[in-house]
Amino acid sequence: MTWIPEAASNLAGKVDGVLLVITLISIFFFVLISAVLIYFAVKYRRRREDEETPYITGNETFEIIWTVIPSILLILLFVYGYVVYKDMRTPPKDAVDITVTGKQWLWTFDYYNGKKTLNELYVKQNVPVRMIMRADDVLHSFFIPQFRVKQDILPGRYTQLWFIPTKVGTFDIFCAEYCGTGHSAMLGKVIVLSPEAYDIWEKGIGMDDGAAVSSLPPAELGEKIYKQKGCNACHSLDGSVVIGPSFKGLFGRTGVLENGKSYTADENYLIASIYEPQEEIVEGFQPVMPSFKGILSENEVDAVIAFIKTLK
Amino acid sequence: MSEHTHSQEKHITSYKTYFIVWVALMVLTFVTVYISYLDFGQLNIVIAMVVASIKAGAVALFFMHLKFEDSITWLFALFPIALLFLLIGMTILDTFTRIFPI
Amino acid sequence: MEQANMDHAEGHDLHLTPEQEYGISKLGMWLFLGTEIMLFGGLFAAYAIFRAKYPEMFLESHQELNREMGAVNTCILIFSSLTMAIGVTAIQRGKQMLAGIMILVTIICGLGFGVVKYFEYGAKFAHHIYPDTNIFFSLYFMMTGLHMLHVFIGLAVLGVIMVLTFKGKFNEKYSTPVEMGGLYWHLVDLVWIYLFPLLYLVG
Amino acid sequence: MANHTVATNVYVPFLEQKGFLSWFLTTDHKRIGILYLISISLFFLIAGVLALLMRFELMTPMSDFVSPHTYNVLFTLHGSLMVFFFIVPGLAASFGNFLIPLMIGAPDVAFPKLNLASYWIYIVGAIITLIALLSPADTGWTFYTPYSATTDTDVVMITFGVFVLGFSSILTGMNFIVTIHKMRAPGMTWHRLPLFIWASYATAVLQLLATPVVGITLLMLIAERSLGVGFFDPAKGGDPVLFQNFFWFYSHPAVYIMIIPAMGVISEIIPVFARKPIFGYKAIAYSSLGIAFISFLVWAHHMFTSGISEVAATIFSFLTFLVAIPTAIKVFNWTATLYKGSIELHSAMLYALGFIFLFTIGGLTGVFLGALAVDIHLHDTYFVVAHMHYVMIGGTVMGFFGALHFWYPKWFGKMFNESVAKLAWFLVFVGFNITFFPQFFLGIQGMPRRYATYPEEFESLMALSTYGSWILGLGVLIMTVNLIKGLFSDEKAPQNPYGSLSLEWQVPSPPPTLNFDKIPIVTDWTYGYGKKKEVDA
Repeated sequence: MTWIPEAASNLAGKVDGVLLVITLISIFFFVLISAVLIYFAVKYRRRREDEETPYITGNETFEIIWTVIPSILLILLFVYGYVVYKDMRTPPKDAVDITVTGKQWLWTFDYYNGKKTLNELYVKQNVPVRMIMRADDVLHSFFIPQFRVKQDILPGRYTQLWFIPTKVGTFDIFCAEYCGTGHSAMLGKVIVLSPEAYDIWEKGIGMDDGAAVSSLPPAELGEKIYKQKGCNACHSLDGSVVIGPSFKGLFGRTGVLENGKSYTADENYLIASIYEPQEEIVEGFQPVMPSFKGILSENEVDAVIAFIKTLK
Repeated sequence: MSEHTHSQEKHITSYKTYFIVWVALMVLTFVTVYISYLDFGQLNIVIAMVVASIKAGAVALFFMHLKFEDSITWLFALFPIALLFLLIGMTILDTFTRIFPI
Repeated sequence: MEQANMDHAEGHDLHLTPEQEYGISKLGMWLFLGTEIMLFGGLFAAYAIFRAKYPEMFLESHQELNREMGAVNTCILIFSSLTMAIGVTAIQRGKQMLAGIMILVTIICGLGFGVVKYFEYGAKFAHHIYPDTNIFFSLYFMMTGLHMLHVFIGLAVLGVIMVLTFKGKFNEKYSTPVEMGGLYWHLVDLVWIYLFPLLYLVG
Repeated sequence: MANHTVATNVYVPFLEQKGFLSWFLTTDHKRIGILYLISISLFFLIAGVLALLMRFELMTPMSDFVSPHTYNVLFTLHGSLMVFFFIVPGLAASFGNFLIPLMIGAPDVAFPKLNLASYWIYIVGAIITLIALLSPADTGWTFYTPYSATTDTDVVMITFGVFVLGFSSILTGMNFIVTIHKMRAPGMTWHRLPLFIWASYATAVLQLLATPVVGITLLMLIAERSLGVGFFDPAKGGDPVLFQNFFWFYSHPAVYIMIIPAMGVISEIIPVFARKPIFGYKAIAYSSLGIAFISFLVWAHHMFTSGISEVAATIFSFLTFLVAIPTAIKVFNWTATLYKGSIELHSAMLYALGFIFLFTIGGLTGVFLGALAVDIHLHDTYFVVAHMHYVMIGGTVMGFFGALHFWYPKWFGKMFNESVAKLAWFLVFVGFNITFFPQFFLGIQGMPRRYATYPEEFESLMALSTYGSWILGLGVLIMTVNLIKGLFSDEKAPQNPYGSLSLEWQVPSPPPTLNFDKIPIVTDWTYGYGKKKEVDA
């Protein structure tokens, strides 16, 4: 682990430049003060009770020096920080737009090409992206450490950020603004694809729908989806109640709904709960789950159900 | 107890001064209500605030005897108002210079 | 020992002269008024922002308010400030009866202000206007409500001061509580001087 | 420094009188100081235990000790109790109450009864907040809307508790300002005042003028939840960021309400144990006022990523850098005071030196967060957590512990075990650094704060931090036991064990009920240590 995460966007290097300069200046002053402090504490330690000390009340030259030099340094740091900030806040004209919606506790991405993904953001290497962001409920914050970008997203208003991903790979998206019980599970991935791979993805062959994945047994595919699409933020596998009912022993369970009716968790009920989650809420839970219509294909829903069936 | 105590000679304001201030306040109240029926566009709020500030100034200076207070009282009377302007000014600046107009 | 404890129980007697107590109380009062300005300040700041954001809503909503009632209340409050100021000068000149009566008139005016406000709020509720109707009325109810709370606190304070004045506790040598009560009451007036045009006149 | 008249009356220590009422209806500033000291220490210990529970949960990536919701409640309570019940009233109310009248040569504060009322308002606020624990809030101590307006937990009660508490803070601030203006002993001019008084004055101004803004903000939040108004609700035309503007307009100055008194304590301890006049008295004195003033101008640096405008962010970033200047001046001056001194490493002095060391780290990492570009990356990560704790624990709490050890003999007339105190200091210092220094790296790595669970790559540093918290906890425990044990020791403290020139050391330990038999007449400043040359005098 290096002291700073990998620099995977055009902005990262610039931010690291400022960070490095401030770090060096800070280390210099810290070492200076600590060294002087320790040196004085040792050299001038009290040896006898009746030691005589000089009456020094100040020294204007020194005081002016150590007021002016830090002031100049601080102003320079401000300017450096501002110049990079300006860059970070000014998207280029040719950036492609991706709309981000944050909701307790998942991310949805709507692409300029009409695609829609959940918790996984696909971007093309070396192509500038502008994220237009909005929240559905409370504050969230879109944060990719490797890109050095972060922006709070708010209900009722749009905010933006931009970056050029420079490295192919998969990086974490964190929610950095506290948003409630599932805050720490509101994780996403940004997947930077090479231009060729991106074209394949864009043509509609989602990576997960590709031959390699769809050849997985349904239950394994379901487990993969469970983690990727954020089901794990609310549904545990060990019987503990997080936000929604646990998946453990869910299949075939019977119980009472908020509206007083009873239910049996069979295939039909589970499909309906994924596509129309607000319709039938199990007693004691909040209607907070979003619809996965258009996000999960029928095959994928089948896979998730197959996965749930394995959890006795 | 302290070096400040010697100069506590109170200033007593006369009834006459109060009446004059009161008449002025009533006139200004009438003026501000009257003007509110006319339409000066954006100027309305400016006029209303100027009139209100004159009234508030009169109350503070004469009814509250601020005119006769020492500098430390003036400081603590004016500093909160400056802070209030700071709060209003900077929140407005923020609200109306955001990228996406609301 | 017992003697010393008695001294202490008497309230850690500071042995202040009336002049010293006056200077201390007055500075304290002004500091407290500064706090009050900042307390209302948050609402004034919210008002400024939302008015700039939604000028039409403010214009439309403020017409629901009763300008005449507001003006009447302004006059009542300004008059009460006058009587309070006269009361202060009266006690400074040692005229206890006049001072007491003036404080009484002030209290009556304050009650009158409350009665008018009661009818105003009643009329709003009758028109189904509540604090959650829109932001203008949220501000209206919160600002006037907080102001009203200050009026009530002022009335309670002045009530005590009036009783003590009639009892002859204050005179030209010692009138500090009357003056402090007066300062507080003028602040209530001061806030209203801004609330009235902001809410009733220019919306 | 003072022509202190020899006692003519019988000496009655202020602790002499016993009984319930003598404490609960006392208007003696020293006793009220003790009441505050006990109350804030209790809250410090409670909130500290909550912190240990959180760190325990964070030892592993999964939520295996408490559920995510419980974790959120824990950090909300830890933050609220520490901030509003310990550190804001903390030094200002406990040591401020005890020391201000003694240091300026007054029999008491200007409004003794109001002082008592302030304390009871504090207790009422605390009780309301404890009632709120029946359904503890999970909003974080910042109560950000819209989450705080929509969560099922009891936000109204806890914010109302804090609202009530605010009045205690306001009245205390007012009381101290008037006291410092009007109650100084003859000859105690502004430029002879101990620097703790300057610090208390600056703090009091902040308490007086910043607190009402958070009061009205919390009131607006309460109205939002109970009356359905929509100041902060976008669906009703409100603006959630406005809440943050209002909240930080108070809470940034509040940071200085917390730290400035500690700076004052350090300015008292260092000259005494170095036997040197404080270096650059006026610079330190006026930098307290300067910090207080600038602190009103920098609030939005907590909001660079919150969706405020870029113009506002730029202005606030610039102003933020300005606040570093008076802070740097203080650090340099404290260090320079040691030059050619006769330094005794008493436990109080160790805390003071620890303060300079840790606060320097806290201050310098503040520069990272003030710089716009870097803040974008570091905001809302563990870097902020570490920075804030370096300022709050490394600064304020070190100052608080230093003050406890320094004025302990004066306050209680007893001595604690100095060797144990040094051991406790060592554990606190080491434990603190092990706990929080790794968090800087966690933050730079991108670990967001307020996470109940976290990705596995952070596990080793998180575990290290947890081990450190145990050492820190042990250190605080030993210190507490040592100080409490000292109260029951037979060792009587001398009047002036360290040879201080400040007025409070010129009266017996513990001070008599009315402080001074006769109001002293001050003839020199507080820091006349060392051998004067003719020119300087």
